[in-house]
Amino acid sequence: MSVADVIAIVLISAGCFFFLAGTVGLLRLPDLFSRLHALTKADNLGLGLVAAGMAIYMANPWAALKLFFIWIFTLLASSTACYLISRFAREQAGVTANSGKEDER
Amino acid sequence: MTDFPTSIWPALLVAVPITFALGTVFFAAAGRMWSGLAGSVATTLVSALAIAAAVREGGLIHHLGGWEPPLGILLRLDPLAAVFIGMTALTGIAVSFYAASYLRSQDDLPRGASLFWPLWLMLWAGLNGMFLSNDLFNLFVAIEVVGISAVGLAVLSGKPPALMAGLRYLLVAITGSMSYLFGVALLFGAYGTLDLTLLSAAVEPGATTVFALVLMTLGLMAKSAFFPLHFWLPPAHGSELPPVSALLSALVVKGSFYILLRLWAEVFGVSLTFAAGQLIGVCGAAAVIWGSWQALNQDRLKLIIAHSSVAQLGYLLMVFPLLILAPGTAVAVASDWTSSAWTAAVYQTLSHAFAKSSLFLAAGVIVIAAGHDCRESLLDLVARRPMTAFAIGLAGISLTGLPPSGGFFAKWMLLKAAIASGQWWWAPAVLAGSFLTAGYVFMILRLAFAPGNSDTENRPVPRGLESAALLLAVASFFIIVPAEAVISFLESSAPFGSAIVPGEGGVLP
Amino acid sequence: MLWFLHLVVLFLLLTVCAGLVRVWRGPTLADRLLTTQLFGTTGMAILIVLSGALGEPTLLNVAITFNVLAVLLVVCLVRVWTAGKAPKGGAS
Amino acid sequence: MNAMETYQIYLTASAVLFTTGLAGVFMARHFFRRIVATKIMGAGVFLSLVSFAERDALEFADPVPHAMVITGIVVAVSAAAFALALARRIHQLTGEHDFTTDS
Amino acid sequence: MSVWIDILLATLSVALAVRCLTAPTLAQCVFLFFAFGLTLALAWARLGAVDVAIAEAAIGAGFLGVLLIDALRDFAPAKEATVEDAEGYAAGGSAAEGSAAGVPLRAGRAALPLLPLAIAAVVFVLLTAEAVLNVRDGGGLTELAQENLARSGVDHPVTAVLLNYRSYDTWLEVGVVLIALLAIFAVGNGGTFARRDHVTHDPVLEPVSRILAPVLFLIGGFLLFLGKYEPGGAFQAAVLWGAMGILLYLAGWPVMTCLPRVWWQVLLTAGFGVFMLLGLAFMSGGGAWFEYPLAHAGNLILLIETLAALSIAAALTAIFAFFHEMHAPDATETPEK
Repeated sequence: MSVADVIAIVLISAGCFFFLAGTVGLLRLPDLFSRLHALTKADNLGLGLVAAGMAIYMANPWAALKLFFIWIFTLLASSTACYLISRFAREQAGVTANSGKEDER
Repeated sequence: MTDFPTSIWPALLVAVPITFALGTVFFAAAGRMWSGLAGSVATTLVSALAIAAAVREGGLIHHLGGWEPPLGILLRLDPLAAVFIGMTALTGIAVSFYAASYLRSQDDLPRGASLFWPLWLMLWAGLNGMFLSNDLFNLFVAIEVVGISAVGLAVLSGKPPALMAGLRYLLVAITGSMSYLFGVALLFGAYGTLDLTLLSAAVEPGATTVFALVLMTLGLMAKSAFFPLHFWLPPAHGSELPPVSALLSALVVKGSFYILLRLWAEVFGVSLTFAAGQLIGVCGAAAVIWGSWQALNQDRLKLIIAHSSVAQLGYLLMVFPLLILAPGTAVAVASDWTSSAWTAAVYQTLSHAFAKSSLFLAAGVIVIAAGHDCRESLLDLVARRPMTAFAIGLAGISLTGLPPSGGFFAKWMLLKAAIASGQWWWAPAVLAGSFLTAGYVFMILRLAFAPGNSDTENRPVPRGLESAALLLAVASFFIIVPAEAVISFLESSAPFGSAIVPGEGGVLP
Repeated sequence: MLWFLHLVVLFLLLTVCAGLVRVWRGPTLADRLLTTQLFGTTGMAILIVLSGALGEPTLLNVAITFNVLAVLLVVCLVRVWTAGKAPKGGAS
Repeated sequence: MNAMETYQIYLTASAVLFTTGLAGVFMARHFFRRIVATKIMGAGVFLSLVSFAERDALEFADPVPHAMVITGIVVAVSAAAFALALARRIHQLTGEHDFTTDS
Repeated sequence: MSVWIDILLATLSVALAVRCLTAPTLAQCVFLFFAFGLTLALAWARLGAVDVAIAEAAIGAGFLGVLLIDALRDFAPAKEATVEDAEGYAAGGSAAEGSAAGVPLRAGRAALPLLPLAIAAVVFVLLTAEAVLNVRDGGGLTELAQENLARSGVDHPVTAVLLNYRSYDTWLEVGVVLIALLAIFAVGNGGTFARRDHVTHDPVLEPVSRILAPVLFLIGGFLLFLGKYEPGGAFQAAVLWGAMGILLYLAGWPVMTCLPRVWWQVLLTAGFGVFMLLGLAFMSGGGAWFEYPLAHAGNLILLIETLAALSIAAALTAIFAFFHEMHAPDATETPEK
C-alpha cells in the first residue's frame, strides 16, 4: 500500500465520519433548523473529503477535475437548497414556533 | 422463411403518415383539417400501392438501417400484415372524411379538438408499424405509440367521464405493455434475440418460456379488452367523440390481437397445450355471452355498441383452441380446420372492424340529429335518416352473422372449424352469441321503425357523415365477395393456415 | 484497497437507511426535503467511491447529473409550494 | 451466499419489484399512487434487462438491453406524465382522485 | 464484501418501493420514490449500466420527480406541508404509526380480502423469481454489437445500438415524447400558456438561475458530445437542457412565450422530423431507411442527436410549464399551438 493510498484512506474515513455525524444529527437533533445546520456540515465536508480522497486514489487529472466540479457544485446546490428550505419552512405558518412540539409525536 | 424481396414500401407505410402528422402541427384548426385529410389520402394511397406490391411479390421486407437481425430490426409485409394494413386504410380513410366533417360541424368542442389530426396520423403510423414489425422490442415501442395516441384521442372531448375512462384505459395500457415487456426481457435473456423469426427457431419449452407466454398474453389481452380484462372498454368507447370510438374499437384493439395471434402461432407453440387453448377459448365464449347480454340491457346506443365490441372480440379468442392440435392429431389431418379457423380469425377481424366503426359513426349522426343517444333518439329513424338507418341495418346484420354478410362468413368458418376438429362445444356459444346479437340489433331496428313523437329533435346533419357510415357498413357486408382471392393470397405464406403444435412441458397439463 | 472502498460504500448505504427514518417520521415537509437533500449528497459520495472501486470514471458523469437535478427538485418544490403565497410568476 | 452472482441478486429484486408494482396498480386507489406503481413495475422490468446485460458481458456489458432500457424509461416517463396530466385534470373538474364514483 | 453491497441495495430498493406505495401521505410517497430512484441508479452503476444510470437520474428521478412534486399541489392539501399529514379523510389521527405497523394500502370502503391477496402475491413472486432465475444463458448480442462497432460511426456501443443498429426504435421513442406532449395538450385546453412579461425578483432563485442555467446547458452539451465515445447521449443531454428550461421557467423568465409560436413548433418537431427525413434521404440513394453512409455516419448521428435533444428538451419544458399552469387555469392566455 503506497503513501497515496494511505492518504486517500485517511481522507475518505474522515469524510465518512462527517456523513455519520450528519445522519446522527438529522435523527437526533430536536428541530428543523438545527437539523439543517448539521446537514450542511455533512454535505460540504463529507463529500469534499471523500472527493479529495478519491481524486488521490484515482490519480487521473481529468477525473480530479470532475470531482472538483462535483464538489463545488454541491456547495452551491446545498447552500441554495438549505436557504430555500429554511425560507420555505419559515413561510409555512411559523415552523420555528412549534416545530419542537410537532417533533414529540 | 423470409425470402421476400426487399422494398421501400414497408418503410413508407410508417414514414408517410408521420410526415403528414408533423405537418399538421404547424397549422391552426382549419389548416390542420386539410393537411390531415391530405395525410389520410396519401397514407391510403401508399397502403394500396404497398399491398399491390405485396400481392405481386408475395410479400416484402425492409432491413432498417441496413442491419440484419438479430442486431437490426426487420419490417416484414407478409400477406397477413397486408390484410390488416388494408383494413386500417379502408376504415381510416372513411373515418377521416367523417371526422373532417364532424369536427367542422360541431361548435361546442374544446379548443384542443383539432389535435385529432396529428394524433390520429401518429396512431395510424403506429398501427402500420405494429403490423409490419418483426421484432419483439420494436413491437413494444409501437404498442406505446398506439396506446398513448389512442388515449390522447379518447380524451379529446374534454368531458369528465371521457377523462376518467381515458385514465383507466391508460393505466391498463401501461400495465399491459409493462407486462409484455417483462416477457420480452425474459425471452431476450433466454435466447439472446428479439427477432420473431429467429426466436421461433430458438425457443424451447421450459419455465421461462411459459412465464413469458403468460405475461405477454395477459398484457396483450388487457390491451385488447379480451374477457375478463375488458372492464375498461365500455366506458371508454362509450364516452369518446364518434370518429374516435370508431377508430379505437375497429383498429386499436385489433392491433394487440394481431400481436397475440402472431406470438402464439409463430413463437410460443412449444409452450402451449391443448388445455391452454381450451382455457382461452372459454374466456372467448364467456365474452360472447356476457358482452351480448350486457349490450341487450343498455339504454344508450353508444353503450350498446361498446358492449357489443366485448362480445365480438370474444369470437376472436375462440379461434385459438381450434388452432392448437389435440394430442395425437396429425398436422396433415388438421389442415382441414386450421385453414377455416384462420379464415374465421381474419374475417371476424375485418367484418367487425368495418361494422363496428360504421355503427359508431351512425351513432354519432344520431347524436347530432337528436342531441342524445338514449332509446328515444332512435324512434322513426327510418323516415328521418334513411341512409343512417340502412347503415345500421347492414352493419347489424353483419355483426349478427346473417348470410350473405362478411360476419356470416366469419362465423360460418368458425362453426365449420369447430365441428371438423371435433370441438363441437364451441358451436353453441357461437350460435347463442348470434341470437343475443340479433336481439339487440333488432331492438335497435324496431325502435328505428317505430313512429316517433313530434317533439323529437331532428337537426341537420352533413351528408358526408352519413355516407361514411354507409360506406363502412357496405364494406363489412360485401367483404365476402373477394373472399376467395383474399384467402388464396393469405395462404401463400405462413403462419396463415398452419396449426400450433404443442410441445412438452407446456403451460397447462 | 478495494475492500476499503467496498466498506465505505456499505457504510454510506447504511447511513442512507438510517436517514430514511426521518423521511418516515417527518414531521414536516421541510424535514423530508432536507433528508432528500442528504440522500442526494450521500448517493453522490457512493457513486464517486463506486466509480473508483469499479474503475469506471464515467460514473462521475452520473454524479454530476444527479447533483444538478437534485437542485432542480428542491427549487421546484419550494417554488411550487410557495407559489400560492408569494407574488405569482408575473401573470398578475 | 457466495454462490449467488451479482446479476442473480438483482434479478430476484426485479421479480419482487414487478410484483409490488403490479399489486400497487390494482390495489392502490389514488390515481397518483397507481401511476407511481406503474413506474415501480417498470423499474422491475428494466432491472431484469440490465441484469441479463451484465450476465452477458464480455469486454463491456451487452449494449442492446441497455439501449432498450433507455428507450423504455423515456417511453414510460412520457406515459406517466400523460397519466398525471389526466389525473390532475379530472381532479380539477370533478374533485375526484380515485375511480370509486366511476361506473 | 461486494455481494453485501448488492444485497443491501436490492433489499433497500424493494423496501423503498413497498413503503412508497403504502406510505400514508402522498408527500411521503413522492420522497420515498426519489429515494427509490437513487437506489435504482446505484444499482445500475453496480451492474455497469452507466448510460442507464444517467438516464434514470435525469429522467426517472429528475424530470418525473419534478412533475410529481408539481402534482402534489393538486392532490395534497397545502397544510400538509407544515402539519403532519394523513390524507385528510383517511385512516384517522395516527395514520403514520398505524401504517408503519404494517397496515397496507388504503383499503377503505372496498376492503379487499387481504390474506388471499397476500398469498397470491407471494406465489406470484416465487413463480416470477423461479422463472427469472432459471433463465438459460442466451448469450445476448454483445459479440455482434462489438464486431459491427467499426461500421456504426461511433465508438460507444450503447450509442451505436440507439442511433444506428436500432435507430428505428429510438426514432419512434422521440415520437412518443411528442405524442405525449400533444396528448397532454389535448387534456387541457389545446396548449396555451400564460404570458409573462416581466421577471419576478426572487432574491435567490434569480441569481441561481443565472448561474445554474448556463452550467446545465454546458453539462448537457458535454454529455451529448461524449455520447460518441462514452456513456451519455441525446436523452441525457435533453433532460439537462429541459431542466434548464424548467429552472428558467420557475425563476420567472418568460420561457414559453419568448419565442413566436412557429419557432416552438419547429423546435418541437425538428428532432423527430429531421431524424426521419435524413433516413429517407439516404434511402432514396438505394439504401435502407436509417442507413447512413459510413464516411458521414458519425457526424450525421451527432446532428440527429443534437436536434433530438433540442426537441425533447423543448417538449419536457413545455410539459412542465403546462403542468405548472394547470393549477391556475384563469391566467391570461395566449394561443401557443
